[in-house]
Amino acid sequence: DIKLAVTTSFHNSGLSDVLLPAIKEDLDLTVKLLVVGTGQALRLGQAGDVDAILVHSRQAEEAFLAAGYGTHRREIMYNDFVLIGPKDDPAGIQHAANATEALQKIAQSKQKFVSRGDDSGTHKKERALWKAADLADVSGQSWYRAAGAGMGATLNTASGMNAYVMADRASWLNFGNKGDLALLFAGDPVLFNQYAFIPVNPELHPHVKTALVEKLENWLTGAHAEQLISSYKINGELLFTFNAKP
Amino acid sequence: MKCWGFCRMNEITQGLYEAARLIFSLDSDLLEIVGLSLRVTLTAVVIASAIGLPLGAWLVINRFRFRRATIAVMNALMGLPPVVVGLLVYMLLSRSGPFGVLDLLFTPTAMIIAQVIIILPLIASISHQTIRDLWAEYHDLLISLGASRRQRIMALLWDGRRALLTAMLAGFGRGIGEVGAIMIVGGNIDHSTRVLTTAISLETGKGNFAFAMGLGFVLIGLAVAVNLLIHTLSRTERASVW
Amino acid sequence: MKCWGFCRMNEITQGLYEAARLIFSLDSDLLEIVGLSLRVTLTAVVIASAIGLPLGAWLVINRFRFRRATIAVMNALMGLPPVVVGLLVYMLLSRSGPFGVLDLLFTPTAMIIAQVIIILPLIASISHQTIRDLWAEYHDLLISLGASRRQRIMALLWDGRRALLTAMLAGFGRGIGEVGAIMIVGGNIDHSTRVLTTAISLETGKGNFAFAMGLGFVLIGLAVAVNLLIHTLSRTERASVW
Amino acid sequence: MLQTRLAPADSILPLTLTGAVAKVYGKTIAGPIDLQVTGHGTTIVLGPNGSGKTTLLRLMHGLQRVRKGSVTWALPDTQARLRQSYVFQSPIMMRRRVADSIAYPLILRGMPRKQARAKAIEWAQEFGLGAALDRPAPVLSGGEKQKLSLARALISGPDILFLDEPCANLDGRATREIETLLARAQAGGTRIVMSTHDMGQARRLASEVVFMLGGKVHETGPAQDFFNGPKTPQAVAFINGDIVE
Amino acid sequence: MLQTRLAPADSILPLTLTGAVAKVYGKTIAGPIDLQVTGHGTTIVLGPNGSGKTTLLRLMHGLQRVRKGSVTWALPDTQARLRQSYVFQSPIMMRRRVADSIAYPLILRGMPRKQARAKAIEWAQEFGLGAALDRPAPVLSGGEKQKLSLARALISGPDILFLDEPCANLDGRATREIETLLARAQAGGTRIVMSTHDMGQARRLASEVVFMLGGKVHETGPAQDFFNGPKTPQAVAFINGDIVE
Ligand SMILES: Nc1ncnc2c1ncn2[C@@H]1O[C@H](COP(=O)(O)OP(=O)(O)OP(=O)(O)O)[C@@H](O)[C@H]1O
Ligand SMILES: Nc1ncnc2c1ncn2[C@@H]1O[C@H](COP(=O)(O)OP(=O)(O)OP(=O)(O)O)[C@@H](O)[C@H]1O
Ligand SMILES: [Mg+2]
Ligand SMILES: [Mg+2]
Repeated sequence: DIKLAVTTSFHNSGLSDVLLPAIKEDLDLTVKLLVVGTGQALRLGQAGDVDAILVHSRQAEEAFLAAGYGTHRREIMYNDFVLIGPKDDPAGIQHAANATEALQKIAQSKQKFVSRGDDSGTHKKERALWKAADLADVSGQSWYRAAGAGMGATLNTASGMNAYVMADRASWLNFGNKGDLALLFAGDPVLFNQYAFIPVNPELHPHVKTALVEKLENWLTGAHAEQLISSYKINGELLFTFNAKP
Repeated sequence: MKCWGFCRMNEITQGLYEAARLIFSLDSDLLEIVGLSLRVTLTAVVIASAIGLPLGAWLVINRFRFRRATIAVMNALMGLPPVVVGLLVYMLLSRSGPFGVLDLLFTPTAMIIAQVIIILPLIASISHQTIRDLWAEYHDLLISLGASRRQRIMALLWDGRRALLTAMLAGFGRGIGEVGAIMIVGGNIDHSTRVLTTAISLETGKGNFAFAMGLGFVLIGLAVAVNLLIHTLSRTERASVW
Repeated sequence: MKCWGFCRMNEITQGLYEAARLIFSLDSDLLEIVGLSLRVTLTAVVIASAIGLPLGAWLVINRFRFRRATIAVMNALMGLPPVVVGLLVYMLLSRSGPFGVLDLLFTPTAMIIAQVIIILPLIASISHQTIRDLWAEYHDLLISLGASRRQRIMALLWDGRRALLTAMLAGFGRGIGEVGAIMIVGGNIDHSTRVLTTAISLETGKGNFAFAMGLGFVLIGLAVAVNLLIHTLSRTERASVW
Repeated sequence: MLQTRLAPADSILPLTLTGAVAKVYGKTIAGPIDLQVTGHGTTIVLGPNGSGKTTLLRLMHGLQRVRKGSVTWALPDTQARLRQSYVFQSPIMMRRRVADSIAYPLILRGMPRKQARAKAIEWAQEFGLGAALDRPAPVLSGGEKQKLSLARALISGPDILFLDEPCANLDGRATREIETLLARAQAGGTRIVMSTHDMGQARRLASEVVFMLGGKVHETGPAQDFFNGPKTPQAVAFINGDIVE
Repeated sequence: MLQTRLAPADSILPLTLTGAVAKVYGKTIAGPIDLQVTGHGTTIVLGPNGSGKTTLLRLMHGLQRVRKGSVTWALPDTQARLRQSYVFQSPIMMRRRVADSIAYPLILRGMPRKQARAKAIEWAQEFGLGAALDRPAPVLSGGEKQKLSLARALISGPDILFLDEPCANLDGRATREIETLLARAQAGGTRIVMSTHDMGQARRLASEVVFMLGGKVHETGPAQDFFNGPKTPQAVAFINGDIVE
């Protein structure tokens, strides 16, 4: 068996429940999933406590590789981020032209916005978007609430507050406590969310199971994985787009 | 830089350093978080004690049909998982819940409510045990003097006050270190409902282990300070029963 | 379907239904999770009691310079935040930590270690308090009979066994409901280190409140069952001090 | 002089025991007992160790559950409760100071704390505890504890006072003083029921004797008759300090 | 017949008190006391309530800390410890059954549990507790508790036995029986130091008297001399049951 650290958003999508049994069947390999924050996943990899990681935070991933903690980065699939908010959309982001405009509308109307606030991949993306919208200083605003929690907890908070929130599509679709929230904005290409697989460097940690990791990587980028990922739907919606290069 | 299998230990040292830095710089964010932690937990302990201590005493002096079962359930509720309590309080306080109109969700009040629920069984159980021994000693006398139920409870609580402190301190400990419930009902919102434990949890998720440890040491230091203060004030260790 | 401000209540009802469904279908996943929860916490309670009860007694019968401070610190450690304990154990057991070679991280053993650390101060503090009262009663006799330190501790633990049960049950409660530490050192790995609390936490994150509540009710039911069983076996409520 | 009785109006007496039985886990430890305590005077309960003297007193006072038969007062139980006092064989000391311990029955009966304490101090002095007022009651000497118990029992001015070997730990002088105080209480209208192993004391105080044996009332009657002409051979033997079984 | 002494070889006596003082929170409650307990016989400690009898016994036995002066045995303290016994004024009952309570000192001294229990049962019967063997000790009657304390103290065959008013709650017959047992223990070589308020008992048992007053040894000497010709007016008054201050 091997240990794989993944982020909460990936696990919340429910895709792992489809992939893991298939891996077990095809490779006779038990993958032990450690569901943690992005930062924590990287630290687990750095310490050699897991054999590989699957995260979505490009900059952090590259820093991880640059420091020599991983061997290489292999893109597997992407999904996208979406903007969620109250059904009646008081900020009116539904008809925004792009993500930048949507965020500006939220800021102008001073509607409550709940941020992950935990330095995760999603949070980093969100911060980049605010910056792109010339609103880098939102964190001081009273309507901007930094929850400092995982995706699920943040969604629960947003649902409780009836506030705007940015989430990855998979987590949103799998989320059971929607309350009065609805998906209001999606589709801007800047919202794409790339997942990548990084094996831990065996030179630093000789005990990692490099051979098994390689097997897993090949499977994840292979045909069966593509077929499973490309057909994984919730409520008729496709969650992930497979984009691994063979 | 080669890691000799002890680089984690460095993180603990680093944590101690972080703690010292935070304390000596009197970081205003830290003060805010510490203040809220103390406010929430101390309030919860006071409320839970006001209910739990008399409840514990009441269960001692009254014999009724399902007394034994009640006590077992009370003991069992010491095991209430914080996350479940958090969920329950969340549902009750949520806008679509029965108390939604009060708009208490994501406020310190909600956190206090959740902590009271978590601490209460602990305080009630331990005080029940303590008072039971005292009641065995006082039973004949208090009955003989014709003390009413209320007077019996008052006498037991007053004369057992030193021992009951342990119950309250256990409640304080459970509360100050708790994270599952207040995360859900408080939301860990920066400058509003963030307390030490939720901050530690956040930093852990970020992978900032040293900083998380630092906050942890601050929390432990805080708990030690509160305990020392209370022990000193109440002079518990001065005399054995007195 | 309009929500009348009570739809949250429905989630609680639904949770009860889920709990019933889970139990009566004897869901094999559930059994596995419940089994692991019990195994981890009971083992931790046994270990923590084996250390904490004698420690509590030892602190009662010995007078030394920093006794009062030691007791205050022990009381304070009841407030050890689980997340910090989790981190600490993680750092020690991590591959790059001093005990990395043992490869214990993300195993039930690691979870037991973390729980022992969390439960120990609670058990030691409560038993210390209980034994203190008994010692006040026995002091003269045991000194007079020339009992050695070990014999004194044994006598106090044995004759106070009924009351010490509360300490152990409090430890059990704290352990079975704990999530912060075992999440970090156990990793909440399906079919390997997933216990009830981490499962509840997971479902909560997914917003599956009904299912989370269902698991919560199972956990509470479990705690009630354990407590009732122990109370019955030990016949605590039969006689007041006996 | 100390004023004892608070409400010397109607009395809760007579006290009637009809076939009263005390059991512990199904085992009868005393009874069935038929007995009536009326009017004035002092009833002394005699009998060897384990014969049920304490159990009889506790039955009367309502501390021991009546498992068969009945124990009834002239007034309803709730009223009767506050107008009796009991001095235990092994003194029960509350974890309070001496003055507060003696004041406690008055405070229970609604007297303001300050007034109660003042009266308690007066009583403590009368009972020779003047120097120990601020001492924690549990550290008193054996005899001092007995005195505290007596003061605490008498301060509320009970209609009836039960005493279970109250002078067991007292020195000669204290015993005589207590006997004087008891005589005075009796003169003030307090009925006294007391167990003792001190035959001299029994002879000095008794107006009536109840002789217990094996959990039952073996012989009862006026003190004069009992000491001068006991009817049963066991009573004869007991008075002579002989083996009674 | 019961065999008492376990190791009647060399004795831990004499016991010497030199300027021994007992304090509580800085307040002297007894002393300075100079006294020597030697050889055979029975020392009776007399004195009014609160005069320091219990404190003196506790000082000797090592239960009360010696704050000034010294209390020394002929053998090192660790050896002396296991060869003394003490019967408390208010019996301390362990939360165990009667037989187990009496067996406990033997078990502490390393005797196998079964053998200890067998011996304890024999002793319990001798002390009139045969019917109470399986009763929890805390529910015994006052007198039964005293008997248990005595049996527990004597079963280990001590060199010296301290008794603090051991017959206070006993009936006439039990008192006489205990006195017989004490006399037998003394004949077997056990030194006895005992406080009592029963002057008759004092006269019957004493070979030596220590008369306490205000925390100090006021007068001491052979029993004969003390009872027939007390040297101080306070002792005269005490013997006559008068006020002593
Ligand atoms: N811990 C204490 N604090 C204050 N005073 C104490 C303490 N212990 C004992 N005393 C006092 O010391 C005095 C001597 O007590 P001691 O028990 O030796 O008397 P005693 O001669 O045995 O009396 P009695 O015949 O009543 O048993 C008493 O007045 C008692 O109140
Ligand atoms: N809870 C109990 N369980 C079993 N036996 C009991 C219990 N309480 C009392 N007894 C027994 O009942 C008998 C009567 O007890 P009681 O205390 O009335 O005797 P007493 O006449 O007061 O004796 P003493 O003179 O020794 O005080 C005793 O043999 C005692 O052991
Ligand atoms: Mg009695
Ligand atoms: Mg004394």
